[in-house]
Amino acid sequence: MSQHLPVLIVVVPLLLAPLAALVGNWKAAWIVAAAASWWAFGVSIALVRRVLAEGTISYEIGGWAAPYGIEYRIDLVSAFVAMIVATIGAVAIIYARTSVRAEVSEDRGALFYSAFILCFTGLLGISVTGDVFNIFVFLEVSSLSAYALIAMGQDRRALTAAYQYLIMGSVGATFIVIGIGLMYSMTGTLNIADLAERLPAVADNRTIPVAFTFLTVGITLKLALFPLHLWLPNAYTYAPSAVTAFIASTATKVAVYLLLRFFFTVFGAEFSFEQMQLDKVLMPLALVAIVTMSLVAIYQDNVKRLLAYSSVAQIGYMVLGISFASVLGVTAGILHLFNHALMKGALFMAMGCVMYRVGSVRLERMKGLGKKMPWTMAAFVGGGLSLIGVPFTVGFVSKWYLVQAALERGMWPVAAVVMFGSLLAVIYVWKVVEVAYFQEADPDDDIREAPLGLLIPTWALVIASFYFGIDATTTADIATRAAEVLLGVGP
Amino acid sequence: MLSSIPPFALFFLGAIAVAFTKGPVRKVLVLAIPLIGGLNLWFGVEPGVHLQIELLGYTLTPYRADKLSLLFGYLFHIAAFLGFVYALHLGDGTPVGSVASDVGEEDITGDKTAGLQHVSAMLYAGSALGAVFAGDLITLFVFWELLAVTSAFLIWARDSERSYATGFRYLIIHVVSGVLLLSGALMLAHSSGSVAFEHIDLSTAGPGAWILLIAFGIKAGFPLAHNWITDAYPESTPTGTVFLSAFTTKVAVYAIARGFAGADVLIYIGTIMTFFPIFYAVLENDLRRVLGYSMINQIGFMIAGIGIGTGLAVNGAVAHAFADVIFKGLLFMSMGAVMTMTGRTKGTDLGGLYKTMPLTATLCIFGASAISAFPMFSAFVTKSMIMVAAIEEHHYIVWLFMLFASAGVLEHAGIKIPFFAFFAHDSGIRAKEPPKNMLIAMSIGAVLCVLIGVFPMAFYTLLPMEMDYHPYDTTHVLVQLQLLCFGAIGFVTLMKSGIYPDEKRAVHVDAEVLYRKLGPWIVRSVGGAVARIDAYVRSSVMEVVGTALKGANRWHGSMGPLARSWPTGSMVLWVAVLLAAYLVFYLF
Amino acid sequence: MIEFVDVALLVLLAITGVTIIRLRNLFAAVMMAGIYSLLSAALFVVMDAVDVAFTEAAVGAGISTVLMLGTLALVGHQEKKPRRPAIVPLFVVLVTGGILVYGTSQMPPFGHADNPIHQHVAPYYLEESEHDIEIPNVVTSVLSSYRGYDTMGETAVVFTAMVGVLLLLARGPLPRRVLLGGEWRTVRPGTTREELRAEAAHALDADGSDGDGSGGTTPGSPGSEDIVGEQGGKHG
Amino acid sequence: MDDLVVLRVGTKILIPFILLFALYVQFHGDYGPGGGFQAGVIFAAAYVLYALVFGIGNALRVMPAKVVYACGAVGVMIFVGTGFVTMGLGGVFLDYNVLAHEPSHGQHYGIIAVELGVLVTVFGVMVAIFYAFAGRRRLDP
Repeated sequence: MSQHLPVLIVVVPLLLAPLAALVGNWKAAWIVAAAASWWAFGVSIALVRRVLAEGTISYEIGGWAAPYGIEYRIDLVSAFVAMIVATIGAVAIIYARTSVRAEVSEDRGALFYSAFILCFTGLLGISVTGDVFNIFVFLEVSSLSAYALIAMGQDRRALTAAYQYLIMGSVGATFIVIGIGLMYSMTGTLNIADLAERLPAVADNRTIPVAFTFLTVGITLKLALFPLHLWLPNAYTYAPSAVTAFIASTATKVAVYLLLRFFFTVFGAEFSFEQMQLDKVLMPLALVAIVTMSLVAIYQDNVKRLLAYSSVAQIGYMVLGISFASVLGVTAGILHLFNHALMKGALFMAMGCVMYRVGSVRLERMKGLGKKMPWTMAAFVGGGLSLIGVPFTVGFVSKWYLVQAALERGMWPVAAVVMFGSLLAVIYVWKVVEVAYFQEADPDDDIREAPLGLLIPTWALVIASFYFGIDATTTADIATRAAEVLLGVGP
Repeated sequence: MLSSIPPFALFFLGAIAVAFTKGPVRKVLVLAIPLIGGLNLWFGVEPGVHLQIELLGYTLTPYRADKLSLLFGYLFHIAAFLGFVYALHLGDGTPVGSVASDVGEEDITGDKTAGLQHVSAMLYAGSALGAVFAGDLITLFVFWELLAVTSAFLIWARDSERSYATGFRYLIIHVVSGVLLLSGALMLAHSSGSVAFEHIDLSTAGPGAWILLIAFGIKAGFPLAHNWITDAYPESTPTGTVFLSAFTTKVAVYAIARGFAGADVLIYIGTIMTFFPIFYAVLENDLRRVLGYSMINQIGFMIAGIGIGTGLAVNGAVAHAFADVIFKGLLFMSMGAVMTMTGRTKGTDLGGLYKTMPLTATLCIFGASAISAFPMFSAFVTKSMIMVAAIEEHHYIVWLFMLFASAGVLEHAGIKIPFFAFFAHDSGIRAKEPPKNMLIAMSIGAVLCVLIGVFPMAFYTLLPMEMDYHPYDTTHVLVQLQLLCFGAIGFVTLMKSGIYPDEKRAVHVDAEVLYRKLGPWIVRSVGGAVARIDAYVRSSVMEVVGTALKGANRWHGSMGPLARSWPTGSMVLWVAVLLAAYLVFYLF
Repeated sequence: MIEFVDVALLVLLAITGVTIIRLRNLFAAVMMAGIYSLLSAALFVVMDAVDVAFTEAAVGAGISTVLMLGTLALVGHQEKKPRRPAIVPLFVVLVTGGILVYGTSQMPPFGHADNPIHQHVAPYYLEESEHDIEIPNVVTSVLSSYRGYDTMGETAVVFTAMVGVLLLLARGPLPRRVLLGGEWRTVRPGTTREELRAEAAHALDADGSDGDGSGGTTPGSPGSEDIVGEQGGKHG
Repeated sequence: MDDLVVLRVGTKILIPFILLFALYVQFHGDYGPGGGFQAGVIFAAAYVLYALVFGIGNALRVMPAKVVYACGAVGVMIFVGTGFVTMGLGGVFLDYNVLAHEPSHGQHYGIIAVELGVLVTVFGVMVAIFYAFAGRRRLDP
């Protein structure tokens, strides 16, 4: 059994997804979905432990040796990303039980949970596979289900948002598959390890830079790097709360993983950053994203939208770390993957609590919520502190590594931009805190604290974001080793 | 026995306990916590590193004690104790005999927000202790920000629109200071590989050290960064201001003393700080704001002392910080008592209170004497160290400026404060003495002022540096007395000769008359220039900020191009454009 | 001769493509799309990719035409005229396309036996599948066995498509609670859709300021006849 | 549509042949072009043709919506389930060799099983999507 773990993390949920659709009743479907999520969560932890102990795991599906068959190849990066997805999924599914019931009509519950598992499975499949075409297949599974999930939002603008995401996501996926196709035409293989071996021989053919371009655009579109983030704010704003919390903490993270996988493992850091000078593209965009998107966030009066723009800025931090192409920088990027998943998950879940009771997450409707929903708003403040990067939160840990990476390269101004971004985060978090705590509530409202079914998962993430901020050794160690694996300098 | 528990922990735990108690239990708690902590610190804590943790590959030292931090530790326990004694009556309703309600402002005494004030003051004192016992810059940063947040609540405790706005301004300035501190710390950590908070050499440590100094400077009220002191202190509750005056700036003085002793630039910054606030102080009508300016002036002495950097000077600086917390606290307490009982703090609204508040008036005069450095009072034995050190190091011009500033202190703090509040023209206010706990707190403060002044040698043993200094030599006493006498005679003469029109609302005129005698050019040229530069800097900074905000709004506001939702077609077109751009970049 | 067929088919494909773009009648465009699929299927046959051709014919020309017609039945069949000719997009497409032509000009020549794709994995499939799997159609061996896992993923994609479409289009009873103008309302049993719709219209008027700059709803979008944010109703 | 006798009769004659062809495509996939996907589409096409000509009401009577949805789900489960069976028999996921004593027989069985899964899913999904569109507004004659 244990030698099958690499594939079981994906195929068990994949078997359960149609089951959830079959059972028809939303309660049963939820149980199936919860089983799938928690199963994957457990397996992902086991995988991380095994990779830490034994190194990269390979699993040849169908018994065909790579590169002839499809290989699951789990190194520390894959395992870590899979763990992030599985953790958030396991928490989000608990949250969904209460939240989705209020926001999505019951007759759709079964299909909704089926789509939820599919999205979850797709993301896991991307992170563990060792085959580029297989990446594309699972990208399709996760994207298609994500579009449908987003369209389930209460606001009818969710449909437009999902449609735009569909168009942009399909363009991105198509670009990725074109890039894969071009690489295949030059090497005749789809296996990542095999590709990495065979690409250098043909690197001076013009086709490879074209493949590189398509992959850059496709992946940065998927991960919503400025200026290709345009689909993201509406999608996050209008999706159901549980979906926003899940997708915001996982989908873009997996796209960042693709960035790492393609540009570090497939093409190799040397080719990507020295020959193609990818850093010259990524770094300015990341910096612009950090500053402008934080500024835009300040001006938003819908808090989910505010957080969505903040996400684009935070993606800037991740990409910035990666663009240094150094162990410290990539460590910062990978750490922020995890850390941002925790804090943004918590923040969006807190907003889901507000949505549940108030029916809106617009600022003017949140007056005095600090008194009426103390636990919810305290969770928001906790997540907000992390977003700002206050010490003893996870946000601080990632910023710390990021600044160190910038200083290591002697880039003072870049470090300054990172700090400036924190200041902007103070402002947009404060905006919400001010309304919730310092403005008088409408006395007629009889708003109560959110139910425990929402509060417990929210607080689980908040507490995690503090725990891993205080005891960062585990995560920082994994991230450092993952970065070393990617850069090929590790043991 | 408790030596491994950091001093701040007791206060933080105490704050939780205070938050969940009421009435007498809470009163006992708020008094017991600083007492227990102080005794523990005095008897139980040896210098040395008591706690270390590893974080992100750096060694953090959240609890490290040496003579410098212990001195500030004692000081903050005393200040917290005095503050809590002073604020003990909060929550009991308006004190008997108060006429505060006459002025029409709701609850000027801050009585309603008693719980909030006690909890945040407890956290605030704990943060200050955490900061002075922090052995590394990251821990320092944490407490630095906690200081900002907890103290902001003391300002908001006034619970008025104005105090809300002020508190927010205050918070922003201090958060900026914190971010600068962290940036500087990161840079230093990067270049030296350690985050330990030790002496930093400004000339060799690179830009990180300068950023750190600016961060400290903002909290210490360096020129151009001083506005928050005079902006925020008069807006807090009577009791809140007492706490505010004790901790924030003194933590900054501590940090500068530890990090930058001997940096020449500090001498000049300190000297400027000693004399420029005087011009504002004499023009100001709100007596608590006068004390705010006076505080900047006193910090100036400390900063200059740190800048001089000899053992004597640094001792003088920290000793003066110690003394300043007590006598400035005493003055703020007396003004707070006046405010609690009358609801007013403007010089022109007050006067003649000595008839009904004789004890408060006497205690205020004790504080005034201390700040003016009368022999046998605390500032005499502390400030003189700095002055002597300046002479010893041949900073004659600096010494002259300080002398001038000392005369200014006498005028605006030593005489103006008690005179306008308790004497001058009779305002007709007949407020009773404040509650007993306030009087007790003030009395303890007054006694401490005198004790330090009378037994300086015992006090000197607490100081961190080795030195051989005796304050009571003939020259020093004589010089000081002459200075004081001439200052006082000038003031009295003006009063008696009727040049001083005490029935007018203009403190402003009084000051001008006074300075016309002392040296008209000082007010007109120097004072005018300082005011003009200040105004210019402020207006141009505001203009830059305004333009930046407008620009930001144009691009990032809800209808700006960066925030608008785009039609799907434009998005796709945009992707094609980027594809072409990347292709060109990669291919050519 | 083969080259002549290639060129003729490609020219026909191009003509059909341009026609589809220029047509404003969507029914006609759908029909042309069907023709486009048939032509490409023919092209695949010429390229000896019979399996692909088969799929293209069945899916592109068959089922997707029916589905597009089904959509048109819901949303009308006349495309709006664009306000001005799309010069900028045309320019962008031409420039990007030009660079791409240049960029891919070094691609391995089509159908050449020395190409990397014929050198590495493919020969293994051709030589070994007969022994490994013992079925003559190598395409099937690759799809179902060597890369069977990808096919499983594709099956999941197809299933996902169904889940997505059903989530969006299927109709069910009214939800327990609906969001009307930013307020949660509990739906009383027996409330009809029409009553709710009237209430929603009223609430929307009151809450007209709820614009985040997203451009509002697209007219004719599938949800436009429903209660705010909730598609539902009696089963059709 | 009662007057479209030619259409109805023609359809009635055509449908069995289409279904037969679909089966041929399914089982001939090992030897010539074709397989589960194409067969599923052809099956669905036959069914959709029936629905278009004889009305969706009749079609629903032949195969209710629920059954169609279930087909979409069951097909995936057949495919994934095959993988689980191979694991249960001691192989890796989707290792058909272990399905029979002779590896090549095992490959045959495995391929037939997964192609069946594909067929069922594709048929179910195509018809389900058609139902969903058609159900929005009546397409009945």
